[in-house]
Amino acid sequence: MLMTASHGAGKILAGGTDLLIQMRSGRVRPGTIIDVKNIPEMSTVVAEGGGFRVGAAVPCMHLVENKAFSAAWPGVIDGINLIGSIQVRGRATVGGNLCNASPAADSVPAMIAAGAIASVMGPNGRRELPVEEIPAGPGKTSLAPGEVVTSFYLPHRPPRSGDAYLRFTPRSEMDIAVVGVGVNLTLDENGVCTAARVALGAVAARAMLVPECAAALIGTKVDEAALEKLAAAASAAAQPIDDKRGTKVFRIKVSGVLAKRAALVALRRAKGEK
Amino acid sequence: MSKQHVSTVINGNPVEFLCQPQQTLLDVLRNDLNMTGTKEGCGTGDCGACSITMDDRLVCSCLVLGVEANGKKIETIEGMSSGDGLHILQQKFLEHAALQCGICTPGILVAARSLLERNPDPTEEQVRFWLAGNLCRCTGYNKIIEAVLDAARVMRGA
Amino acid sequence: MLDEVGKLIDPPLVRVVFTAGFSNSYTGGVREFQVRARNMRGVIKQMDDLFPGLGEVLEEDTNVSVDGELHEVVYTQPVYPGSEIFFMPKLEAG
Amino acid sequence: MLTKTKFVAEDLKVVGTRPIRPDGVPKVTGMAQYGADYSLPGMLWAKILRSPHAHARIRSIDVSRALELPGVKAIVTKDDFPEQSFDYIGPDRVAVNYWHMTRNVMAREKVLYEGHAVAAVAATTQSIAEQALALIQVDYEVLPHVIDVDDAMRPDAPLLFEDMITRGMTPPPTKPSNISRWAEFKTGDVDAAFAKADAVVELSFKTSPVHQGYIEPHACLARFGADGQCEIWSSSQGHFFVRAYTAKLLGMNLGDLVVHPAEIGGGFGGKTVVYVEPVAAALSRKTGRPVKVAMTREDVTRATGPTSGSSMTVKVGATKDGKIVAADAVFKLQAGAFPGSPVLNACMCSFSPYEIENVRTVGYDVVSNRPKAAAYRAPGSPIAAFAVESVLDKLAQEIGMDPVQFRLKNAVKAGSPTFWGPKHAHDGYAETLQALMAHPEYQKPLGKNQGRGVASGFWFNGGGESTATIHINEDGTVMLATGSMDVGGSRASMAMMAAETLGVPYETVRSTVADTASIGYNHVTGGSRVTYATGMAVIEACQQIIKDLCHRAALTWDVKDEDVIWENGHAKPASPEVGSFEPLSLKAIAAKRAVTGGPIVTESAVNAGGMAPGFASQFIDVEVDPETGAVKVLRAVCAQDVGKAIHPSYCEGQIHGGVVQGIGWALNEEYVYDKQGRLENPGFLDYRIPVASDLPMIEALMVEVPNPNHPYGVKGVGEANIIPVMAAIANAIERATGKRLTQLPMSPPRVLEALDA
Repeated sequence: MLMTASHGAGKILAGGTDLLIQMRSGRVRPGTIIDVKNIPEMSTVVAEGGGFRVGAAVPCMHLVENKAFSAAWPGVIDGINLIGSIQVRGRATVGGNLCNASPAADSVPAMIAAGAIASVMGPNGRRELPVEEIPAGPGKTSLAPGEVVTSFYLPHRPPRSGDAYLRFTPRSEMDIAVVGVGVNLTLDENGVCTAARVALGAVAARAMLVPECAAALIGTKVDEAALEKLAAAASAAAQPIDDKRGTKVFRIKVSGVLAKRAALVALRRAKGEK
Repeated sequence: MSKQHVSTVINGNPVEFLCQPQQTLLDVLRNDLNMTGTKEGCGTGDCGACSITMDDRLVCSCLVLGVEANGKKIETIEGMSSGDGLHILQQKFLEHAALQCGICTPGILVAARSLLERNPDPTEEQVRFWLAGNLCRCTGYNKIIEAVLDAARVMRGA
Repeated sequence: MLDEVGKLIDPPLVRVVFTAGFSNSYTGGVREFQVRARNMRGVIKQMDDLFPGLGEVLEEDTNVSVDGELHEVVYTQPVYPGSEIFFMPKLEAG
Repeated sequence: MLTKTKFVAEDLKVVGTRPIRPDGVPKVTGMAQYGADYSLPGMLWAKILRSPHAHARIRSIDVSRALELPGVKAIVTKDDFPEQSFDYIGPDRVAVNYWHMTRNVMAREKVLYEGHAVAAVAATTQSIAEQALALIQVDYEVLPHVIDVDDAMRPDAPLLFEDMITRGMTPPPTKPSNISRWAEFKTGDVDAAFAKADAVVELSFKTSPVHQGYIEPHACLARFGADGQCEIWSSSQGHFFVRAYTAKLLGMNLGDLVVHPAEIGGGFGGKTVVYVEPVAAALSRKTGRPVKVAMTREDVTRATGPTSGSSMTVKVGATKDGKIVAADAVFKLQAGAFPGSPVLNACMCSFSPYEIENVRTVGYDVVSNRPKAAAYRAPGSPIAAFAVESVLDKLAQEIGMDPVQFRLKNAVKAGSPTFWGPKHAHDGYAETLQALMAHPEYQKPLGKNQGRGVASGFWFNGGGESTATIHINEDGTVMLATGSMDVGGSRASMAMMAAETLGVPYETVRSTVADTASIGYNHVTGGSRVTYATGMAVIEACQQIIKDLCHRAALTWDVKDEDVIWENGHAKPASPEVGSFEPLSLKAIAAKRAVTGGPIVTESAVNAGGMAPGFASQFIDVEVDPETGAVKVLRAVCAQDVGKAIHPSYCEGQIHGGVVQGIGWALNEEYVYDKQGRLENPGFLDYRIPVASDLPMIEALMVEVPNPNHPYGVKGVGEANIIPVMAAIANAIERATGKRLTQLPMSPPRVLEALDA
C-alpha cells in the first residue's frame, strides 16, 4: 500500500548496500524509503514442506550462519558468500541482490539453478513465480509497480543432489562477477544424472537458465564428454558485452570453463564427498 | 526533508540524535556526533575504513542510514579500549607495527575484533578472507595478519 | 689560504664536469673545465666568470657530486686537489 | 657541519631495535586527526564543481542562481585566483610552473580533463553545497580529446596548448605539439656497440597510468582572518610546500599563512601537490568563516594525479659470456593535463644498476587529457624497469644464463660510471642479488603452470633541507620536533636516533611534527629522504645539545669545556687529571639549568648531501590458471639495501607495502575511459587495488651496506621496493607459460588472449 501511495517514487530498503550507493551518486532520488526489515515473513528462514521459506530481507550473513540451510544448499551459500565483503554481507539480502537486477548478481545464478520460487505481494494480492523470471535487464525487473518480493521457497532436495556456484573475478574478494555459473544436479543410485539446472550470470542482460547446459548433463554420468558438451553449451549461450570488467571473448570462453568446474563441485557434493 | 529522531546505544552509552532520512550513519557519527575515529575512504562500501558493528554484526557505516540505527547497539573504534588499557588487538597492532599511516586501522581493528568473537582460532587464510573488505595501501597486510593471529593466541590463552 | 709558513698558496686545481645536455645549453657544448678553488663557492665563481649567469643556474638547478659523493650545492662544501666536481640536474622525487 | 661519528653497530642501544612508535596510541584508538577530522565553530562545507568533459573551452560560468540558494555563502572560480607568470622555477627535472599550477587547482581558459575543478561553493551544510553545484551553469565548447600517449604524439592529435613548443631540443621544433619536453642521456657509441653483441633483444612496452591509491581522500580546513592571517589544517606530504604553493596561488606573504600538519592517510608521492588547500583558503577569505573541503573517492580517482602511462622501446645487446655491451631506450610518458611527467627519472634510472659502456636513453614528456601526473613511489623508475628488466630477462634466456648471475656480472659497485652523471660512490646492488641467491627457495623447482621471475631496481634517494629542534624539559625528558610530516613511523626513527645520540632511554624522548610557524623550513616528505636528511638534522641538534650540556657541567666543576666528555647519557671528566667528579646525568644538568644559563634548547638545520642510492632485487613466484588467465602470486622474496635499518619493523613495512602496490600495478590496476574521455571506474570497486586475500606473506630481506656519510649508516628505504615488481611478475609469467607480456596491467583477459594466441 505504501508502495502504491508513493506513486512509483518509493524504494524498498532491505540491506541498502546497492540502494545507498545509487542514492549517493544521484542515480536514484527516492521520494519515500520503505524499510521492510521488520516484516516477519521477509526477515525469517523457516523450514516448510521439506524445503525452506527464506525471507527476502534476511541478511546474507544470517543465511550463511544458518547450519540447516547451508547444509542443504551449499551452492546457494557459495554465491551469497561472494557478495561484496563481510561488511556488505552483514547488511545485503538475497531479495535485494535479485531486485537490484544487476546481471552479475552473485546469488541469482545459484538461486535459479536451485529452482527457487519467489513469492510476490502487490496491490492485487500475492503471486508466485520462478526467480529467473524476475530480472528483466540491467536494473529492471518484471515486477509491476507496487509489487514486492517477500520471500523465496527452495524446494525439498531429493537424495544424491548437489549444487555449486563459481564466478570469475580479478580479485579473490570485493569484486563483481565477470562470469558467474550456478549448477544444481541430482544423481540416481548408479550415478547417472537424472535432473540438472544450470544458470549463467554476468554474460547477458540478465542472469539466465540455460536448458541446453542441463541437457548436456541429464542422462550422463557427468563424465569428461558430458562436461565438454556442457562447456560448449555454456559458451554458446553467453551473449556478453565488452565493458570495464571483461571482454566478450574472455566471458564466452570462461563461461565454459566455470560451467565445467562448477558441475564437478556439484557432482562431488551430490556423491556426498566434501 | 524534516529530520527524524533516533535513539541508540553507542559504545555502551545511550545516544539520541536527529538526522535526515537519507543521511548515512557514517555522516552522523563523524559530523553530528563528532566521533571522527570512524573514517571515510570511499563512501560506497568498497574500502571498509568506516567499519562498525551494529547489534554485533560487522557492517560499513556508509551503507547504513542513520535512521536504521534506531534501537540498535553500535560499537565503534572509540569504544574498543576500556578506560584503563588498550584492547589486546590495539596493543598487538602497535607491537607488530601493523599500521603505518593508520587511516585503515580503526576499520581493521573493529573487523578483527568481530572475527575473533566468532572464531577465536582463525587460520592465516581465514583472517585474510575476513579482512578482504578492509583495504590497506601502506602495509601490504603482512604485519596486520601477524598482529591479528598473535592477538588471537593471547586471547585464547594459547 | 696560507701554508704553514704563512705564504699564500694557490687554491688547488679541480676538474669540473657537466652532463651532455647541460653543457649544450650553458657552456657551448664543452663538458670539462679546469679551475682553481678551495670550495664550492670558488668553483661557482670561476664558472660564472667564464659564463656569466651560469653561477645562478648551478646554485638553483643542480645537484653536485664531489668524487662520486652526491651533494646539494652549498658554498662551504670543500673541494680537494684533483677532485671531480660533477654538476647534474637536481635529483627530486615523490 | 655535522661531526662525523664513526658508528660501530655493536654498541648501538636503541638504533636497530623495534620500540613502539610514540604516536601509535591515538591511531589505534581513533583519536588521531586526519585532514577531514578537524572542524571549527561556524564552519562552512565546500563542494567543488568538476568538468564533465575531457577537453573543452570555458565560454562562461554563471553562478547567480547558485548564489541565491539559501545557505550558500560564497562561490569561487578562476576569478578569485590571481594570474601567475609563465616560467619554470627551480630545478629542470621537477620545475614548478605556477601558471600551470593555478590552472590545475581551478580551470581558467579550458578544462583539460574530466573532473577538472571549475568552481567551488561554500555553504552551511553539505547537502546545500551539493544542490548549489547543480545550479551553476557553465557554457562549455567541447573539444576533441586525446588520452593515450602515442595518440597524443600523433601530428594530427588535438592540442592541449596551441602554442606548446617542445623544450630541450636544439634546434627547437617549429610546429606546436603535445610534446612538452625532450631529453637525451648518452655515453659511448651505442650503434657501433650493437654490432659487437652476440645476442640483441628489442621489445616495445605499454603501461597504463596507475593511482597511488591512498585510502584517505584529500581534505583540509582553512580559516582566513579579517587581518589577512590564515591557518590551514591539511593532510599532505609536506606542510611547508602546502604553505608555499597556497600562499603563491592566493598572492599572500608566507608569513601570513600557518599550515598545521594533520595526520596523513597515505600519500606515496600523490600528496606532494595542492588541490583543496587553495580552494578552502579562497572560500574562507571570501566568507570570513572556516571552510572544510573534502574530496570524495570519485574525485580522487578522477581528478588527482596518478603516475604516467607510458609507451617504451628498449634494445639491449650482450656478448655470449653475459657482458652487456649496448643499451638503447626510448621512454614516452604521459604528463597529463600539464607538463611534468617523471620521464627524466625514467631515463636516468633505467640502466643505472648496470655498468654498460654504450648507453642512450631518450625521453618524451607528453601532455594529454588526464589529471596532471603526480609522483608515485620512485616516480618513473618502476615504469622504465618494467621494460628494461623484461628485456634483460629475455636476453639472459637467449645466452643461457641464470637471470641473477647475468645481472651480477654487470652489477655496478662503488666507482662504476653512470651514463647520466657522476660515478657511483656506493655499493649495495650486488649484495641484494647475492641475498636472493642465498635464499633457500631460489633454487627450488616449481610445479605446473608456475614460474619464477627475477628483476632489480635503482632509485636516487633524496637529501635536501630539514630542520629539527630539541629542548630539554626541566625533568630531563627530551622534546624533539621536526618539520617532516610523518606518514609511516618517522617520529619513531627520529626519537630513536636522538635517544641513541644523547644516550638516554627512548621512552624519555617525545617526538612530534611542528607546524610551519614553529620550526624552520623542511623539504617534502618523499624521495625516501626523511630518515636520512631529517635524521641528520636531529643528530646535529643532539650534538649541539651535548656541547651545551658539557659546557654546563664544566661550569659546575670549574673546568674548561674541552675537559668534559659525554658518554652514555652523562657528562664525565675527559681524564682523571681533570678531577674525580661524579658523572652528571641529563636529568641532573636540566635541574640546574637556571644557574648554568637558562633553558637548554637548540634548533639545527641541514641541507643534507652524501645520500646513497637504493637498490632492490626480487624474485616472485606465480601460478597462472591456463583456462582463465588468472595470475596468483605464490611467493615474493624482496631484497633491498637499507644501509642501516633504524627501526627494522618500519623498514620491512616499506618493503611489504611497496611490493604489494607493485603487484596491484602489475595485475589489476588501470583506468577505463569511455568514448567521451570520461572515467568509467572512479571508485575502489573497479579500480582494483590488492585485498588481503589476494596475497601471500611478502618476504623482506633487509641487506645492510651502511652509508658512511650518515652517523648511523642510513640509506633511503621508502621507494626502491616497488621498482622491480612488475617486471619480476612479467618474467615469472613468461617462465610459467612461455608467453612474454609487454603491456600492463597483465589482467586475466590479456593473459588468456596471449595463452590462446
